[in-house]
Amino acid sequence: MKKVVNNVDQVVEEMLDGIVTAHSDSIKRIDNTTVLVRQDAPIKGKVGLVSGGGSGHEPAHAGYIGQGMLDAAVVGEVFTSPTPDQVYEAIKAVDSGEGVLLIIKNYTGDVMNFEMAAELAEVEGINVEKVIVDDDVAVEDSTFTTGRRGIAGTVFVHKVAGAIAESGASLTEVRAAAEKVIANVRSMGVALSACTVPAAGKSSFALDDNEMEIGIGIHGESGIERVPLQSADKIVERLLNQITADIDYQDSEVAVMVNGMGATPEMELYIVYRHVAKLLAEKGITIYNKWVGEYMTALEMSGFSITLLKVDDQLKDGLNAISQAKAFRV
Amino acid sequence: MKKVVNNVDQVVEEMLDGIVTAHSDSIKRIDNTTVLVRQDAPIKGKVGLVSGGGSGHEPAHAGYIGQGMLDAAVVGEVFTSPTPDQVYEAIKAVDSGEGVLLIIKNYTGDVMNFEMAAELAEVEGINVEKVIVDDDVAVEDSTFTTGRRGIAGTVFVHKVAGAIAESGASLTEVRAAAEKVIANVRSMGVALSACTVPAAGKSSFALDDNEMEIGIGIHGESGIERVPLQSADKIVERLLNQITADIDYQDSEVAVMVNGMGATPEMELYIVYRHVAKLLAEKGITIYNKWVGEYMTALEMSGFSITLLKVDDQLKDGLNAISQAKAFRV
Amino acid sequence: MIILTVEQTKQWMQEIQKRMEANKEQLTALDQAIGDGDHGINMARGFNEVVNKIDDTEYDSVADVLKSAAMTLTAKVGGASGPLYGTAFLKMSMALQDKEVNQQNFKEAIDAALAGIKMRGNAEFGEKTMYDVWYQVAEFLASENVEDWEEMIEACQATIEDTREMVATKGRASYLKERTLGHVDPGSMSSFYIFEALVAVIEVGN
Amino acid sequence: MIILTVEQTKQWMQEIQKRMEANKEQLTALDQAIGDGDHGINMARGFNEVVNKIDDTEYDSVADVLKSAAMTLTAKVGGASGPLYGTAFLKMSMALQDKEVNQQNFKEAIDAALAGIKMRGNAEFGEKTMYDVWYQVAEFLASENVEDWEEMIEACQATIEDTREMVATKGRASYLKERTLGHVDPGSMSSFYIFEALVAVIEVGN
Ligand SMILES: Nc1ncnc2c1ncn2[C@@H]1O[C@H](COP(=O)(O)OP(=O)(O)O)[C@@H](O)[C@H]1O
Ligand SMILES: Nc1ncnc2c1ncn2[C@@H]1O[C@H](COP(=O)(O)OP(=O)(O)O)[C@@H](O)[C@H]1O
Ligand SMILES: [Mg+2]
Ligand SMILES: [Mg+2]
Ligand SMILES: [Mg+2]
Ligand SMILES: [Mg+2]
Repeated sequence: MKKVVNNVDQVVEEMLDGIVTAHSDSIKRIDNTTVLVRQDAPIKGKVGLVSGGGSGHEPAHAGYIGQGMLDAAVVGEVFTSPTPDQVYEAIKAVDSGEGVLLIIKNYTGDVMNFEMAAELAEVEGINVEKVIVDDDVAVEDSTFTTGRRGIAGTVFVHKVAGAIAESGASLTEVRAAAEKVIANVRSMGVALSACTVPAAGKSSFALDDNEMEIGIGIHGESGIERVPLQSADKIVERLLNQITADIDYQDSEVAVMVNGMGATPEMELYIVYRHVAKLLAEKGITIYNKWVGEYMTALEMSGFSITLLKVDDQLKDGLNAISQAKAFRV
Repeated sequence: MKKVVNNVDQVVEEMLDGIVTAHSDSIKRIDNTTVLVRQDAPIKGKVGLVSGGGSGHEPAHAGYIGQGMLDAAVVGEVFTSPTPDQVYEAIKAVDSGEGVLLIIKNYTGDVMNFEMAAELAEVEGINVEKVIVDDDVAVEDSTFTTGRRGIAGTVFVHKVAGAIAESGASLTEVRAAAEKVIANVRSMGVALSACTVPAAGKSSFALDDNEMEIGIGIHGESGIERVPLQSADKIVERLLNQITADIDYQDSEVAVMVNGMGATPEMELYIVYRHVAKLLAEKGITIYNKWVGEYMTALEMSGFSITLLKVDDQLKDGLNAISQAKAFRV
Repeated sequence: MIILTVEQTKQWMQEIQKRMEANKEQLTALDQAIGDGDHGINMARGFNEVVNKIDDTEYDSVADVLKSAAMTLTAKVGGASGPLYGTAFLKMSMALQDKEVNQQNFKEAIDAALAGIKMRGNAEFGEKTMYDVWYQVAEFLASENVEDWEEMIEACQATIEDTREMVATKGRASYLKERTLGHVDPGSMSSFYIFEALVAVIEVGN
Repeated sequence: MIILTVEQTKQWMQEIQKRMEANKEQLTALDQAIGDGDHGINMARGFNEVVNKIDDTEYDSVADVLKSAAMTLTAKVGGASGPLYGTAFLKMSMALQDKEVNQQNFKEAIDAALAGIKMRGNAEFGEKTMYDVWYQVAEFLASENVEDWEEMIEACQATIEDTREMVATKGRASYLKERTLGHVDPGSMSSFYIFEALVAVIEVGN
């Protein structure tokens, strides 16, 4: 394991310190917590938006704090959901009386910890609602299992819910907008190499030079299938077919995200985007807007994910609204 | 070598295709060239700014095209300077009659190819000036050698020269501003692992688990020294000491850039920034503004560089001016 | 007969901590195989914090020690295992409120913990989670062999081995489906250490 | 005596192309050791383009073939070697304008190329660049052994070996300073192939 770190047990603490030192104009840290909030939180008359999860996904989630997106990001240990008390601190810090929406990715740990926090907040009389993002079509959707994971599509939920909240909408309206994004967003990813949790010291799995993992999450885990490495175009085809098989995108407009997992050069992300655009055109799907870059990573994993969000006028407005979040300037 | 590519000889072509497909609203490609220019170029009354170099440094250089920064980026093969005819096409495409400034990084190849292009343009009566960025303090500055390399500090040259050009200044003024940045910017980098030129198929060098290369450039080359891997804080100290030994930053204000080389997680860049901020405070140097992220990469190299730009009022204004470049929104 | 005193409960936590620290890499490796590779780190961090907390504190009852452990685990572990173990120890604490810890009360406490894990995690027996081990312990305490706690350990050990043959359907491992076959569930393993530690301190048989 | 016809000049380019393609990996490996690992790729790309270009074209003179090669190299290679080789062949072409290629004229053409490389790259003999090999060739052509071109090849080979013992002070390799010791200069190696190819087609001695 080669990392630019001091002490593997202090990486999150030192990262938070670095973020707050760098961005003290826009972000503050709640004392004795791992919660980062907008410098001007709580914002009067606005529903508060809280997201978060384990760290290692940077720029998620702190990079999405800012006008037009999140009010708070709760930061856990590397790939480990934050604890209920931390989430609770975030809720308290961003509630202006209009209530708080929790944006949760569908992982057992995230769901349980955020729900426990919501229970604590309700006891204090804070109006809390939650949405659970589960955009990963690699995983089967079933009521008997944990269900789909939440991955890069979450960023679109932050964006649209953030825009609606900024417009002064009610908690119910913000939640409904977030749910609409969730209903219309699908993603799938691939890894060419694994990553190493600093405190673990070695990577989760090893891939041969001619192998890749299809259907990976964002925690450095293996995917659903290990297959021979293919050309960029073939991989894109595989992912896109599985995504478009899931909901009907026919004749619709989509926002596209090609998201690097951490170590994939931007050059390759554009080679991917090129073929995404070509295949979507063939399928009669129109690209309304696109993002190519690193938005939801797994440390230094190499690989990428593709996300498609089917947009209507409300979602378009949400995507187009101003955002001051440093990882998602619009 | 594991890469998301189709054909190693087509990576630049396909990347350009992807970039233009994604950003056709703001960027266009000159037919049959590897030149990307602002959609609205040439801009009447404005000095044209051309930069470029080999590819593999993404988001450099195409990511810096946009209002307030570059008018054109000339893209070479991976780590190979573009040819004179391509640079010449860029010059012609952005000249509105006010002349064109070439921003060149100090590499033998870049300098020769851009100079040959300037000669061609002069024959056509286009007013061309050039500046040569050489911010890398790892390399000895000597008139008998090639001199220092140009690395991440180049981005600040793009930004300030871009702002001055946007303000309607003359070619002489824009050039002078660029020279001022160059006189005041210093950088140094480190690598924890090498990268692989797609067509070469294997990486340039191999580092053991406990080794790093100090003083690397941005082309995947070895650095000036191979030393045992150290803690983040120690590495920062080493780089910063060499930078601050080079020009007198005492009691001055600086813009800081912590630049990832491609595969280093943002988490680690913030751990680096944390210590940079601490050491600068100890040295009595004030941070005026900062950028933490990937700005000038070497494919999937892991490592980072630190850049300090000593700012005065003119440079501050230049940094603060609006930029619509997608990799450097201000 | 009292089988667990305040002092023994503190020792239980210390014994757990020792095991989590000693087996941190093993637990992490198990989680790397079918999860995200943090389970050993999470458990070691959590029980180190528990021990720090209870070392410095005076307690009047076993329930209070367990409550302290529960709060600490909930606040320091995170992930899936944090809320699950936090809930388990909290439910035990609640069941033992104002009671001495005899065999019967302890059985009821474990039943409560088991119900708590189920309530939080929604898992059934045989889904390749820590629930399997807690279920096994509850079964044992309801059986006739309840004097021979070594047998409980053996039953837990067998359950751990059983998880190897299961396809995970809950938690992060469930994404891997058939690829979880052949791997022991990390949470079951850490639960095993919890009960191995218990047997090391509890007053049994006599 | 004419030592190089239009046809032979075309063959020269083809022979260079074969060598660059065959030694692409070697040149790239040399450049990986002390540069950025693209020299073989650059040379193969460049001379493939040269051959494509001249195969399809009718030429009246050697100067025209060389000019075509020069333009193509300048436009297709890039990096440091593109302008340098482009300039070298362009200067040769200019020196041979309206002339037949006899020994004397060829010597003057190489002198012009050498001066061109120096003008562009600013290198002196002994700085561990391609200049060293061209310098050696110019020296040979000025010597008395000029009938025995095998000797020129040997001299070039010796020069390549000499670059191994040099510290680079020009080009990208110069950043590595002492670390360039023990490595052959990639540009010297590709220049060697250019002259090896020449000797394979040129009319010598008689
Ligand atoms: N729904 C659930 N019910 C019971 N136990 C679960 C459930 N989900 C996960 N677990 C247990 O949690 C363990 C993983 O814990 P840990 O690695 O700390 O959390 P995470 O999966 O969030 O990284 C699994 O091995 C499993 O035993
Ligand atoms: N200033 C110079 N003068 C003469 N030859 C040079 C000079 N700089 C570099 N070279 C030659 O160019 C070769 C490198 O070419 P190449 O790898 O294609 O370009 P780059 O260094 O731009 O990647 C070196 O091995 C050296 O022989
Ligand atoms: Mg986890
Ligand atoms: Mg090069
Ligand atoms: Mg885990
Ligand atoms: Mg090279």
